Amino acid sequence: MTLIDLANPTRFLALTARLLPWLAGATVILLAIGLYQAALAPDDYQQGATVKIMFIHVPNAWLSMFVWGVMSIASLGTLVWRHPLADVAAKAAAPIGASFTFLALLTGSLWGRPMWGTYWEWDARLTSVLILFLMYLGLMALWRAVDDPSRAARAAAVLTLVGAINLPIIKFSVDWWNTLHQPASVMRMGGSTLDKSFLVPLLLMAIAFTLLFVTLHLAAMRNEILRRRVRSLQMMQASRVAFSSGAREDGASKEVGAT
Amino acid sequence: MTALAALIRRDIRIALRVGGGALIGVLFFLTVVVLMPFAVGPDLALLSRLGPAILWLGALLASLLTLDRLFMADHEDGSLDLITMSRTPLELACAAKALAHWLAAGLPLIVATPVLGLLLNLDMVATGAVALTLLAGTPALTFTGMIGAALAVTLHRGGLLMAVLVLPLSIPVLIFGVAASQAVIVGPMTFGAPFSILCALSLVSLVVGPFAAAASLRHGLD
Amino acid sequence: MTALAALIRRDIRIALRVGGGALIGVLFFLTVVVLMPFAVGPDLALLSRLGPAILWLGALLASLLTLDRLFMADHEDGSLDLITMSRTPLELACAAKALAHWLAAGLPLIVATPVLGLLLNLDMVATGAVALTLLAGTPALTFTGMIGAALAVTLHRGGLLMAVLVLPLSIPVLIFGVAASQAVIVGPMTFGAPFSILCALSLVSLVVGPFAAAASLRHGLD
Amino acid sequence: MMSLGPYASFIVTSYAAVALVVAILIGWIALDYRNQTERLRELDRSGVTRRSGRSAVDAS
Amino acid sequence: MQLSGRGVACVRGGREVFSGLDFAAASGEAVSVVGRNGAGKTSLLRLIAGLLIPAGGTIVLDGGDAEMTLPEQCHYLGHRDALKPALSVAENLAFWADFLGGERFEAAESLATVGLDHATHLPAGFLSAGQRRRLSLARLLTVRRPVWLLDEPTNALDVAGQEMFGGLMREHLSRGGMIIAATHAPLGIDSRELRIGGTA
Amino acid sequence: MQLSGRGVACVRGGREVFSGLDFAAASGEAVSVVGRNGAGKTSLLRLIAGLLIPAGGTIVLDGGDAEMTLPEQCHYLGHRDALKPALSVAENLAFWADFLGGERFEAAESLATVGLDHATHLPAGFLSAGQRRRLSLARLLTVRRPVWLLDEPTNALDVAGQEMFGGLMREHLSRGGMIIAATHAPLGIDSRELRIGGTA
Ligand code: HEM
Ligand SMILES: Nc1ncnc2c1ncn2[C@@H]1O[C@H](COP(=O)(O)OP(=O)(O)OP(=O)(O)O)[C@@H](O)[C@H]1O
Ligand SMILES: Nc1ncnc2c1ncn2[C@@H]1O[C@H](COP(=O)(O)OP(=O)(O)OP(=O)(O)O)[C@@H](O)[C@H]1O
Ligand SMILES: [Mg+2]
Ligand SMILES: [Mg+2]
Repeated sequence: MTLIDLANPTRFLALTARLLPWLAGATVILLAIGLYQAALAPDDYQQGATVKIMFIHVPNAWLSMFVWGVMSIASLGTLVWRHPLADVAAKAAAPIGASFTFLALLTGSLWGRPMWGTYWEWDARLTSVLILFLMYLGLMALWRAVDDPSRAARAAAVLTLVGAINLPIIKFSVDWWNTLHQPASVMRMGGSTLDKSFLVPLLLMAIAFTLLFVTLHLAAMRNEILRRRVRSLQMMQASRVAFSSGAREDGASKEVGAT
Repeated sequence: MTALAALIRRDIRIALRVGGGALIGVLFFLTVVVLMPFAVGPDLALLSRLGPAILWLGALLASLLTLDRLFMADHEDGSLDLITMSRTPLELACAAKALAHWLAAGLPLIVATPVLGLLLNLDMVATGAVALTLLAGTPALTFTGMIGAALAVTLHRGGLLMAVLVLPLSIPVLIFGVAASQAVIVGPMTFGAPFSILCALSLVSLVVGPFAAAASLRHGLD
Repeated sequence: MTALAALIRRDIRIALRVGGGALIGVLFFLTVVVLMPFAVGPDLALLSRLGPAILWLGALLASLLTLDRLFMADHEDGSLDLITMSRTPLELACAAKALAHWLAAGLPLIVATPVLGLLLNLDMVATGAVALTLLAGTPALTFTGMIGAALAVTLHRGGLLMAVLVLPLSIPVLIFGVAASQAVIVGPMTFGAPFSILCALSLVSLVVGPFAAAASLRHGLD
Repeated sequence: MMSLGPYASFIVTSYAAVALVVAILIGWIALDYRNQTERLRELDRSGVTRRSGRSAVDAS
Repeated sequence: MQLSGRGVACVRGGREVFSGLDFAAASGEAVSVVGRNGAGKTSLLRLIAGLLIPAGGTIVLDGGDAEMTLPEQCHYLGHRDALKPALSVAENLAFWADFLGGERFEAAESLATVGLDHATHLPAGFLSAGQRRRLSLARLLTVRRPVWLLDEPTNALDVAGQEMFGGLMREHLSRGGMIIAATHAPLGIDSRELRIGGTA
Repeated sequence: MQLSGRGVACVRGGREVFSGLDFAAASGEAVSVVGRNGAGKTSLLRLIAGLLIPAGGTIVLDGGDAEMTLPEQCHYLGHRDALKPALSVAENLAFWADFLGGERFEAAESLATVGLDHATHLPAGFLSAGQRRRLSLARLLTVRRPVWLLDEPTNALDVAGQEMFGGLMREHLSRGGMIIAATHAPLGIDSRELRIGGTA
């Protein structure tokens, strides 16, 4: 299975049709185990039971950045390699990434209220995540606003790559500026400082959410491919009507669509 | 070199003639500065606290108001076609256009800051600090805004969509610009830290802006 | 009537397609609201005090950013010639264009106010008051801004000059809009007095705006 | 039953919010799939075929 | 119906373009305005359309609809085509039909006449130069106006398009219409010549 | 020097305009691209100028300056004239001369050749349609480029202007230049015909 094989949308549809049920199953199972482990996890001596929010806050926060990373790679695919599925992947990922970012913001501020005494504070970490969210929304707006998909794809790709600069800022904002938010404790140089009883459920949940993303992303990509097929067929239908009225003597408007 | 100099000269000349000259730029900032007290309420202490923010918002506004036509005008009259075809690398041409825009729209603000500072009840040191942050930061506003201007041409879209795409990119510039000026006025932070970040942002945008804009224009050829 | 309805429909359709839909308007205000705390500093009490001012500034911004193309676009593609020649009085056509602009750029803000109010830490009553003042006042912004847009065509000028011409006209609207909202939030003034002045301003601008714009367009024929 | 302490409502709200948003995502994707395949089938019925000559609904 | 100008003078940008110009056109008649570049052909058409104000002289239409001014009875087809790239061909035409009002014809039929029926739903921004010109012509057909003011109307039209347009003009004249056209190329119909600014 | 295209295909707005197009032009040769409205003449010129990316096929210039790409050796004269209304005629021309660079000629002389010497200090916004076109032509004279891509170049030119332009083209060809022109009207010089999209 190579990237070249995947370039054919029809083959991609066939492959994912077989893959998706397994992925969905794995997601559900892992999610169940993760949730169970999370429920069993002890209370933190400092944070009490609110530490349970961590098990969803952190995976969502990671994914909000991960998805933008995926979109950035897809954008390179669009601009550099002109891979036919790249812009489909980028477009399909945006709403999912925006959802995760929204959830990271929401669970973060729900956690912040008991921990910091405020829902929202304009500090570097929170702000940079909010900018990420706004950029997701901007990208989605861009996709919606432009009806020519290839044109929108290239513009969105440039914007995605520019926005990728935000990722290291989010990641390191806690190190560069002293903020309310806690510094990295899982993914840091020199190993995790988190206790095992928290680490295991957290990692399980993180894997489960990643699988969830992969599943949703593949499904959304399928939809996008079908949507483009519909679009090009509709344009073909429109020009066929024109031929029957005898306006054109030759096939001047053959369709060149995504599929 | 002559090509870029010619481009810069032309763009400044058009900006001054069509925009009504550098005076209009200053007048615009004056209006913004006069406007704010009305929006915020006539509280002098609050005003001088908000002073840097107001000046920075003026700068942001001026660049937003004029940037979206940066490439659009050249696209509509066909100049962009010739610029794309020419020997001058598109990245350099984009940078030159942005530079011209900054000279025509950003520089007048900085020159006018001392006068406006008076109106906003800022003392000498604070005014100097604001002017310095503006000098370091407004290029970043122009050079990130340029990306939006290039996307506007590529997408055949303009207006608020552009602003929505560009504003998130300019938020960091605004934060650190205001933070550095505030540091001088109220403390307790040092001026150096946010100011050096501001300079870093400007430098990054000087590189990223032209490349992103040129990429977007090239891929949007039509 | 069909002529005016057609004009309004067309302008809204173009605004939504080119600007990217009403959602973009809301997103724009969201960005502006997010932007302000950066400029002003992260002080929640101050923020909620500035809340109405921020929302009003957002409205002003949105209208400034889109207004300068109101007649310019029609002028450049020749539509304005045909509109001038037509049976529809130019005053009515101007009013219709302004109305369409308000529907596409002003209304989304008002609809989004409740959400934005949350971010700015405004309570229900305050949010309601701001939304009400925006509903009463934003037409005045559009209809006075229209005069600037018409002058921009007449003078073959755009950009900042337009803003300089329009901003002074919108200052009174801004003052009374913010004053009325503040009255609800902090007192001690009554809401009624500034609000009724705001309404009066809107009514006056509804009449003066189209006449001034049409006169300016007629005298600028070329 | 585990005890969630004084901040139970925050914890429950965040879990519920995550569940809700994920459910909305899944629902939207499923609905979108239904819509697209339905439109493809309609196009197929009206006799539009892809250039490869295959049926429009031939999704796999 | 008779359109006539007496001693018309035109000043643009502070410079006199022409002065003391007399002209007349009757129902069913076409006048082709000729002259070298910069002679003032476009300016004359814009004067008639009310888009410029004469520096002297008068232009009147006798026998037209007394309720309407001269510009309201004119179609003006200039270099700029009054099309919005974001709207589809059909939407563009429908807008002008609704906005200009008055007696009108099936938009779809006019599009077919000018050979654009296959492009009805394309955005106008997708059209080629000649297709845009054809869409402008469709406007003249959809809304009936007695006076057509045409500025280099055959520009960008292909040979078939020019023939089609000749037919349209002849039909308009035969219905009692009037055409004032500025051109450098032959118009393709019988017309009286009005020369501005001496021989080229 | 030889410009040649092999199997060139063009897609615009997701629709194929033409495909499998072969063409060639040699030094001193003019090719007139003809075809009905919307056939793809403008698109072909923009493909050669590098302003569109071909959906297939290749376009190469053999024997030109090896250091430069094809677009860098072309002049493109399109419908839009790349003039800034706020700048004077002389400023507009001087800008393009400086920006395009390379071997160049006296700007004042080119303005005289195209008959605009009396308007040197007027803003370009004051020019009539034909005068703007003449100013664009002056750009081709001031900066030397071997390949001229002309899109309906005689549009808006008066009779004298068309003759003048014919002379300029002949001179360009005699110096070993090359002309690809899309036209509906006869070009006024000997040229090979390249038909796109069947007979009109
Ligand atoms: C709206 C508010 C918040 C936002 C936007 C936010 C955002 C983020 C992000 C983006 C990460 C991933 C960072 C990385 O991988 O390095 C993260 C991790 C984390 N957050 Fe938050 N957060 C918020 C509030 C909170 C609160 C209130 C707490 C707890 C007091 C918290 C605790 C954590 C923890 C423990 C991690 C894991 C850090 C690690 O181990 O690397 N967050 N958050
Ligand atoms: N910007 C665009 N986007 C999408 N499609 C376009 C665009 N411009 C032109 N087209 C389409 O491409 C085809 C060819 O257009 P082109 O402008 O090359 O034609 P042309 O031969 O120059 O016609 P004309 O004689 O009218 O100038 C047309 O069918 C047109 O609809
Ligand atoms: N907007 C303007 N402002 C000032 N002067 C103008 C303007 N437009 C045209 N002129 C001047 O008026 C004169 C007549 O211009 P006009 O456009 O009427 O010429 P024309 O006969 O249509 O020429 P062409 O054959 O080139 O179209 C020209 O000398 C021109 O310089
Ligand atoms: Mg003319
Ligand atoms: Mg063409």
